[in-house]
Formats: sequence, C-alpha cells, structure tokens
Amino acid sequence: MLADVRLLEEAFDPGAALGSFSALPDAGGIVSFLGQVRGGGGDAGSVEAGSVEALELQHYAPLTLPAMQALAERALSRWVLGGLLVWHRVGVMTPGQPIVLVAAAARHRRDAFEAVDYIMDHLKSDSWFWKRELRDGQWHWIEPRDQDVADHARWGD
Amino acid sequence: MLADVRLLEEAFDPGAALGSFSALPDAGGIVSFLGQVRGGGGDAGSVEAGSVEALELQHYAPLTLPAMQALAERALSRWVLGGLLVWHRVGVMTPGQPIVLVAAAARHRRDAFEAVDYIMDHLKSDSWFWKRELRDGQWHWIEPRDQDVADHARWGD
Amino acid sequence: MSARLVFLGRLADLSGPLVVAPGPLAAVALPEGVLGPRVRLALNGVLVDAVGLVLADGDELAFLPPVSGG
Amino acid sequence: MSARLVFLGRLADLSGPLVVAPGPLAAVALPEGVLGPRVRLALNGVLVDAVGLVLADGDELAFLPPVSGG
Repeated sequence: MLADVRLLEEAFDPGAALGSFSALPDAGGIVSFLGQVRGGGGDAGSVEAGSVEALELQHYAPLTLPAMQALAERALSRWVLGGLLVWHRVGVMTPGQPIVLVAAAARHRRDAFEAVDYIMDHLKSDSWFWKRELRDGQWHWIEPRDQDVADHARWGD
Repeated sequence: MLADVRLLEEAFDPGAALGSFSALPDAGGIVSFLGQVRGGGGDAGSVEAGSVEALELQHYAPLTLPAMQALAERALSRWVLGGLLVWHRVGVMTPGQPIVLVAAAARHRRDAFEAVDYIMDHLKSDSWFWKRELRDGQWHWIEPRDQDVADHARWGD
Repeated sequence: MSARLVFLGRLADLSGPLVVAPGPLAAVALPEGVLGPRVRLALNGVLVDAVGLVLADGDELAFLPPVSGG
Repeated sequence: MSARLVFLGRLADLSGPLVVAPGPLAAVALPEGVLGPRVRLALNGVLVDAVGLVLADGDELAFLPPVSGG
C-alpha cells in the first residue's frame, strides 16, 4: 500500500479529497485531521498582536517532500492501515484555507487515530516548512513552540 | 456552542458534511472519524463466516438521540471546542455506506483528537444502537465486544 | 386502558410489540427470554428497574438487550 | 565553476541566493547571522556538517533555520 503524499502549490478542497479517500475498498474507519489558516480575532478570550491576514509556508524541495514520504512510510510500517493520505500546502494562504490534510483508513479505529496523531506530531518538526504570518501589513516568522517538541517526544522516536 | 447531533434515516455524504463543517469560523484544526460498512472479503488475512451483504442499525427513539446529545454535551464541557458534529445512521446500509461521522473543531489539535476519540469510545456503549449483519442471506445480531468495554474504560467515566 | 411493551435488538426476534392491561409488570405473561440479567428496561424513555414496576394506562415499556459493539 | 548558497525561512531575510566559487566553506564570506548553533546545512539535499565542508562545482548548499511550530 502506497501513501498519497503531496506538496500542493494551490488551494485544495478537503471535503472532496476525503470523499475520494473514503471510497477506498478497505476503509472501514477513517480518521482525518484538517488544519486551516486561522482568522484573527475569532477567539474572544485571547489578546493577540493583530489578526492574521495571510500565512506563507516556505519549503525546500530537495528535503521537504522526501521527509513527508519517509514519515508516511514510518506510519505505514507502525500501524495496520488500508490507506494513508498526507497533503500539505505551500505558498501564501488566507484565513479559512486548508494547510494540511492527513487521513488514515483502517479496519480498527485505534490504528487510524494513532497514525494521524503521529503524523501530525511529526510533520511540524521532521518536515521542512518555514512559516510566516502577515499581521498589520508585516510578515513575522513563526518560531518553534515548546508544545510541538513535547508532542513529538510522546512517541519516543 | 451547540453540537450538530443527528440520527439519519437516509444515506449521507461525509465529504460534503465535512466541507460545511470546516467552514466554521473558529475551525483551526478539525479531527474527524468516519465509520463505514465494511465489505466482506476485503481483508485477505482474515477468515470470516461470510461476506457482509448489509448492515442494519436499530435504535429506540426515546433513548437514542437524547443519549447522543448528552454525550456531545459531555465532550463540549470537557474540551475547548469550536464546533462538534455527531451524525449516526440508522436503518439498513450496504457495504461502503457511511454509518457514523464525528468531527470536532478546535484551536488546539489535541482537544479535537481527544473529543472525537472520546465520543467514538462512548457512542457504541452509551448510545442505544442494536446492529445486525446480513451474511449468506441470514441476519446475525452483533454482540458487544470486549474491546469496546476496554476502550470505554480508558476514560474513567 | 392499556400499556405497550416493545422489544429491541435481538429481543425483537422473540416478540413484536404487545398491548397489555395496566397493572404490575409481575402480573404480565411475558414472552420467554425477554427478561434477563443484561436486559434493561425503559418506561416512557426513562431507565427503570423491573422490581415493583407498575404499568399505567398509556405507558410504553421498552426491553433493551445489550447494545452492539464494533 | 561555481556553487550556489540558498537561505531558507527567516535566513532568506538576511540574504538571497549567492553564487560562490568552489572550495572550502570556511573560505566563503557568508552574510552575517546565517550560521548558528540551530542552523543546519544540506548539501544537494543531504544534511551535512559545516566543519570541513568543501563545495564542488555545481553544488547547492542550503542554510536551514529551525522549522516553524504551530
């Protein structure tokens, strides 16, 4: 079974992608994670520097896609999956647009949950993406968060 | 925030449902679980009594939807969610058709993962569904599995 | 004056819905096999205990076997 | 005869791509701030150590700051 791993330069439709993916023959249970560009000011409880007008993800072609493919292969070897999809946008995105879609199909729900969780915890740190946000007309680079390191450490690899 | 909880008598399109759900304003990260009727014979490694021709889910209206709504409320009180969808089919379904779709939107990925996992672990045991499969022209009731009890026990409630 | 008994899941194979006279459940001749340690009862949508249960006019009593896994 | 240096993420704010002569990296006048303890290097797509690195004709050396979280 090969994973469907893509770096996408253009916006994609996550509903349509999941619709096709769920038509796989051995897809009894499908877990997916969709990450989208957050709009600013939507969270009444937080005080942020400004609302996000755009997000840019840069990559380095010789490293980024091979790293995503290697991550997908590790997930396929670790869990019994009937299908695996890992799509990631690069370039400039606006609030509400999808950034990443990961989906795993499995006969047993737990396998699919863990595989998607694992890939999300590793995508941020193992793959090569650099992110910056446009706020108040200025681009700001996003540095790694401690939480990402902690998420990664859960898996012991 | 109200959860979108539905008992559906007719087939639904999970891709379209997730497409609408992902348009929620505070949906930075969305985790979903889709359960579909398994086709028989798709798993080369297993020897089963026969292939599943159809699946029927029966419910008891005075209990089933209220139990689903109460479960959704518990998830909303336990995690910080921007949206929650719990759709469940009843009636007769054929292989490949969706049975259940659960989706949670959250600013923090971990909240959405745990909420969907929690709801799936509890839907089977706390809600009132009775399932039977048509194999070789005969209906067979599905009894509870030990794994479902173990999944439920993980949450300590 | 009547109450209604309904049987869910595999219990529906033993009996369709029954109309019975109001009064103590203990006085009703139930189809064999519909009561058991793992069968729960709901009176008008609320889970109840079988012991001492009395049916009133218009009541619906549901017999609920264990729900399915998987 | 040349090698190419590319700078990713926030390092791209410090310098665009540079064309340099082949030879030891230590002999190249790098833009200030592009080397540091958290910056990794990839030579033609393979992670390498800066120590002792020698650039050959046609090489591409990428300077990679820590990747973003979130």
